Amino acid sequence: MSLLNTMPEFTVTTKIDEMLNWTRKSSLWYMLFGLACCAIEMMQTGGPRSDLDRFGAVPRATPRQSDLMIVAGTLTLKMALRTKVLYDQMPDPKYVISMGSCSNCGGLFQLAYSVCDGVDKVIPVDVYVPGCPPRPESLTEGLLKLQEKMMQEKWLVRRSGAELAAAEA
Amino acid sequence: MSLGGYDVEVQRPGGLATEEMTLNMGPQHPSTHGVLRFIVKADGEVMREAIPDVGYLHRSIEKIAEKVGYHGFMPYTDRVDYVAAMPCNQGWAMVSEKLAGIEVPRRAEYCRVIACELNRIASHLLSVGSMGMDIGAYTPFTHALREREYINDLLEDLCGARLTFNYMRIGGVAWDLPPEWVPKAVAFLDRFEPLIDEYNALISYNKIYVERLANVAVITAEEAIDYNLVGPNLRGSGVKFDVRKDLPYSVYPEFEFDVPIGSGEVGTVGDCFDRYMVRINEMKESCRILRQALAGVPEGSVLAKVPRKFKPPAGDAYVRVESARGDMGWYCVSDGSEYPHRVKIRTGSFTATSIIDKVSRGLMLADLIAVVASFDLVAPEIDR
Amino acid sequence: MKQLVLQLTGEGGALAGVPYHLVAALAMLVFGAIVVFVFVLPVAGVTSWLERRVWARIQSRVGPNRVGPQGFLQWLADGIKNMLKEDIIPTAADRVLFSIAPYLVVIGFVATFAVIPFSSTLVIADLNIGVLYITAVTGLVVVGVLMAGWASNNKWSLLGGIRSAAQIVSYEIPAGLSIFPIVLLTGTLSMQGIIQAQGWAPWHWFLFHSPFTFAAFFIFFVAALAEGNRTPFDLPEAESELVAGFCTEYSGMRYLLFFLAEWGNLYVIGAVVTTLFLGGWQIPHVTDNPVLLAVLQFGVFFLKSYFWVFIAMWVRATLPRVRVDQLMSLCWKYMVPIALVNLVGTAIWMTVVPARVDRLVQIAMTLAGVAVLVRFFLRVRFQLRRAKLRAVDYYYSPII
Amino acid sequence: MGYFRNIQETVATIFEGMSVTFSHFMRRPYTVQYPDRVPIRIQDTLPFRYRGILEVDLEICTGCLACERACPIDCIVIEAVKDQQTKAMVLNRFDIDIAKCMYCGLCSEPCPTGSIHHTSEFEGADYSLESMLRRFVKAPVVAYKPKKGPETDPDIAPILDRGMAYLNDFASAGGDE
Amino acid sequence: MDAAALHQTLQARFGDAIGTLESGMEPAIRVAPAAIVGVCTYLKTDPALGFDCLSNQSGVDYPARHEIEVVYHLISYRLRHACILKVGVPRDNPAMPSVAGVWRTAIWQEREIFDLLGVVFDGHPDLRRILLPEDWVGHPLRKDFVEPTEYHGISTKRESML
Repeated sequence: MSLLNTMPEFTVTTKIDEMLNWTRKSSLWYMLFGLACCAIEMMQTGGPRSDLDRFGAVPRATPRQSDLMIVAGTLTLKMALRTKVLYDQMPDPKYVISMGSCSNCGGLFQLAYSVCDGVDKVIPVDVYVPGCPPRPESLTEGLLKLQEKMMQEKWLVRRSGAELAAAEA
Repeated sequence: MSLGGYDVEVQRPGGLATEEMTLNMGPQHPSTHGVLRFIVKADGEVMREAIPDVGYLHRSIEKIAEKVGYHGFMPYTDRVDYVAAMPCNQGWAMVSEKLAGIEVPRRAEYCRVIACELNRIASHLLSVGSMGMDIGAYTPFTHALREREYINDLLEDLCGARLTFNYMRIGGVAWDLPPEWVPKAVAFLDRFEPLIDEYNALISYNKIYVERLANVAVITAEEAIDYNLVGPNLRGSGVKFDVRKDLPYSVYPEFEFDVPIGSGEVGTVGDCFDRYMVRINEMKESCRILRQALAGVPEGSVLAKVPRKFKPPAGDAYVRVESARGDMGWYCVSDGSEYPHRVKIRTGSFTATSIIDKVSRGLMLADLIAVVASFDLVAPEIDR
Repeated sequence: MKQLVLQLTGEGGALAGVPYHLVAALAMLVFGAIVVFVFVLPVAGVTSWLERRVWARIQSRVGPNRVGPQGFLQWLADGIKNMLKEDIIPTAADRVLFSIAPYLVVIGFVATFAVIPFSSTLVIADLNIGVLYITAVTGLVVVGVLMAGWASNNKWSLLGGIRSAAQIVSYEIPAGLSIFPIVLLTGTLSMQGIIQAQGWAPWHWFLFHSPFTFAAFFIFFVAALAEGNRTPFDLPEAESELVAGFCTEYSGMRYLLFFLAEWGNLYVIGAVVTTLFLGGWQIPHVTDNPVLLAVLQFGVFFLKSYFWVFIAMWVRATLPRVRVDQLMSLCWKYMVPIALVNLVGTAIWMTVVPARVDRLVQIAMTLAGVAVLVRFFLRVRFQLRRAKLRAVDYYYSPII
Repeated sequence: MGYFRNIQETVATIFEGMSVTFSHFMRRPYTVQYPDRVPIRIQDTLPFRYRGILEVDLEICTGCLACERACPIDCIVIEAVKDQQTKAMVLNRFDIDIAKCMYCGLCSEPCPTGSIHHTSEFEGADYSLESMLRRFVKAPVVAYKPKKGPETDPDIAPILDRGMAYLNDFASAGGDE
Repeated sequence: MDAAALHQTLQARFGDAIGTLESGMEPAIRVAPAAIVGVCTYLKTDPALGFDCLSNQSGVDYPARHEIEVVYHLISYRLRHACILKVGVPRDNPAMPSVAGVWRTAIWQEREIFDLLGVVFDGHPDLRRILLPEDWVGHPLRKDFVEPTEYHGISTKRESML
């Protein structure tokens, strides 16, 4: 991407960017990464009532083929190390949705000795979904929020220094 | 050795060196039902042993109980077994009531039974559904999820949450049955009962499905008791024991229901199919209990007077409730203060996991999936 | 096409003077490329979208319906996205084998399109050994899958690859044995020849020719499903057992190729079944216009073969997966003996049964087929009644 | 004859299963097409008791800190001080961390006026955790003081009615403090 | 058979190894650590008692008494009766015999007690940590357990946003 990033900003490149972002957001394959209670709601989200498949999001079993990791549930310290590995195994561009209080910040298990308080201590998170567990519609909303974010991304156009700094932060 | 239920002689040619393959199944694997890991020693497709490695979801719920007090622990019990949270709620409420000697109003007991049985159906639906999915049929799973949504709607009307209910309180329940709720529940039962037959037609008696489950991982009654299997797993082995019937609590003695046990209808008593079928039949029994309970809800209050600063006298108590995964033991030691001294939750999944090592020997890799699914393991129940 | 090339290279043609074989080879390549990019890729893509919609309806869901009208562009989005993903080759993998395995699989399935007769004229090469050629090139898939499984250096992949090898090699036998009755009846291995031996009416199809061909059809279809790694035989990539089987370690473009081959293969299965048993492109005589005729024949052939694609989707949404040992015992204990009986039976039938009885049997078989269908729909009605649906629960339109 | 029975059973059960799945082509999909293709907002279809994101009606908050004490995980922080001159409670701070909240409803039970309550709102996904901190007190407000007899202030009466209706839905929770 | 009768039977057979009958909500029989395997074997094999299942085994830490108490809840599926045994082991050297040879369910239940409370069961076939990672320090269900601040570079404390 380094070569492509040097391209000046043209209408064409922004249009192509838009097209690429559209394909990415329309085909968000999420990894089956159910950890705890939220896993059930994640299943229900993929289930008949609020069918994530409508948006082109299908579950994949292997990290290699997924674009999105939905961290659904309490991340224990024992599991946190594995989570990092799994995240590293996903191909770029990759996204993370933190689903529910436990993976947001530890939630009610902040009192526990064996729980990693928040998945953002291990891997970067794009969208946080509140709820304990969030209902399927909440997760769908989180996915739509992520899609909004993905549409803002620029792959071909050179980013200005300020923009890069903003992206870093 | 046994190969997928058949006794076969494995011959090894002299010169060729073979070695065992160690497979890491989990902690992230599609069919381990949450985070559970098996270290599988396999000879090709045939397993030498499958050692469960648990603790990836150890959330120290027992330790937290010592920090948050009796009332505050109630939401945590939802998370012990999130698929069937109501019986956990009830277990904690009952052990606290036993310690403090609180009498629960009859209407509250009915509310508890109704909530628990609805939740039991929801839990068994997920269990039989994911069994189908693990065997490779995705459709029954989604149909089960669809029916679960109806139950979730009912429970949401009742207590405002879909999964982690926090419905019960020490001394009763937090909310009374809403108006117009009972007819809705009855309408659900009318709709749901024929769907069990449809479900059976779709998957349960499918020849491929039967072949996958029959005669796999047979557990005899003695083994099941020795390993302390409980609930449907124990009954699948032919032991007729149900806490609701044999050590009755709440208002269960007032209802008429059967305890389904494994009959070995397509294979041997105690195989995976029996454990699966016990759950299907239990859903029918739960419907029976629900119909009786919904028809006879008495009038009255739903919450006994319980002080907000709840301090039971020193002592210990052990109660058993029949959760969806069977006999769930709640052991609570009180030292007379506001906080419990020690809480121990003995869950069905924990002991069921311990037998996997034994039953999986000589099975095939695909059978391990069926065995795990047939035990209906829920990861936090193992790890707590 | 031969005529076209002859015209081009002949006297006064645009390419007069250029050697005939060179032009023929070039024409073949151009035509092949057109077929691949205009037909094969979209068909594979659309099949994946359609499968998701069919699945969804069976599962009381909606399926992809946001990306483009009714989600029709879903396959395009999936395809482009996968092309742009990071292409990971694990450090421990065998780089060369890992890289070429997906291409082998794709070659194996694209090559079959060379002999598929879309109409009486639309065929890249009407080989006189067409059927044999198909069984041969689909055998290439197993090499690719086995390579993918081995090269990934992942135990799940290895298991998946080995399962796939065992499965495809075994099921080649009943599939091959079920083709032979047709070959016996027609005396040719050419795809066009087999179609020309049938008629447009169902009782002229080999499906209803005799009880033996009827059984051979089912054996062939099931064996083809197994060769295409479809449920109930999707053991090589059994999601709940082997994570993703032989393609566990594949990502991005290379995974896309496997993806393509899987759904493309589905169409190939349908096309071969249609050719062998369902009269191919045969239509009643309606027109002499060669273009119109080709379009009509193509339409009939496409619909017939897509019907079997639909059946395969529907089967996938219904059945669970068999176990490895059951897979083998199904093949060797049930399908191979039955296929052999079919072969011998057809041979005896050809010599013993006179033509008049033959015609009667064909009509009786067709009627029996209709009876099975009627029985099926009665059963469907029973299922609907048992579920106690209200009027609002019925919905027939595929669009939602 | 197990051989032929196996074949027959396989065909029969697959036939049956296929008829069940085929019948689903005629059934209406169960999907609720959230967010845009629904007749009414999902939030409006949720039951009264639904425990969505917490909200505080500061107009009727008495500053009694009962919710803060009831919360098992301390996700509510209230700063209330007694104004020395007016003898009234003044709320300086009322923060709820909805990222940490476990939506158990234990805080709204002891509230005397139903000020802190769960709404049917569930949409709160965001790109950062900081945005999930709900600060209800923008500027210090005087806490509500329950009157003897019915509420007369027309601004507050409807809010209090709603609060009390919410509170009445709970079974009468335990007594002495 | 009720607890008092059982207590008498056991005392007649094992003498001093059987302690007092703790009256309370549920009467429990105190057993000396050294005798536990014998008592359990007897309880399981005697046809009149027939406690074929160890329903629950839990450890409780009593820092005030300098004791860790292991509680056995037994149940007989055949005769439908239950009893409770309690064994106290010293807190600074918590070691006692394992009953894994009597009921196999004890294999995992004792591993859990070892993991969370640090009671060492002699004669256990496979005494490893079960719930916590192998490299974990300390036994968390002891009252004096101090939560570690860091585990493999992941801090276990989180700044409250409030």
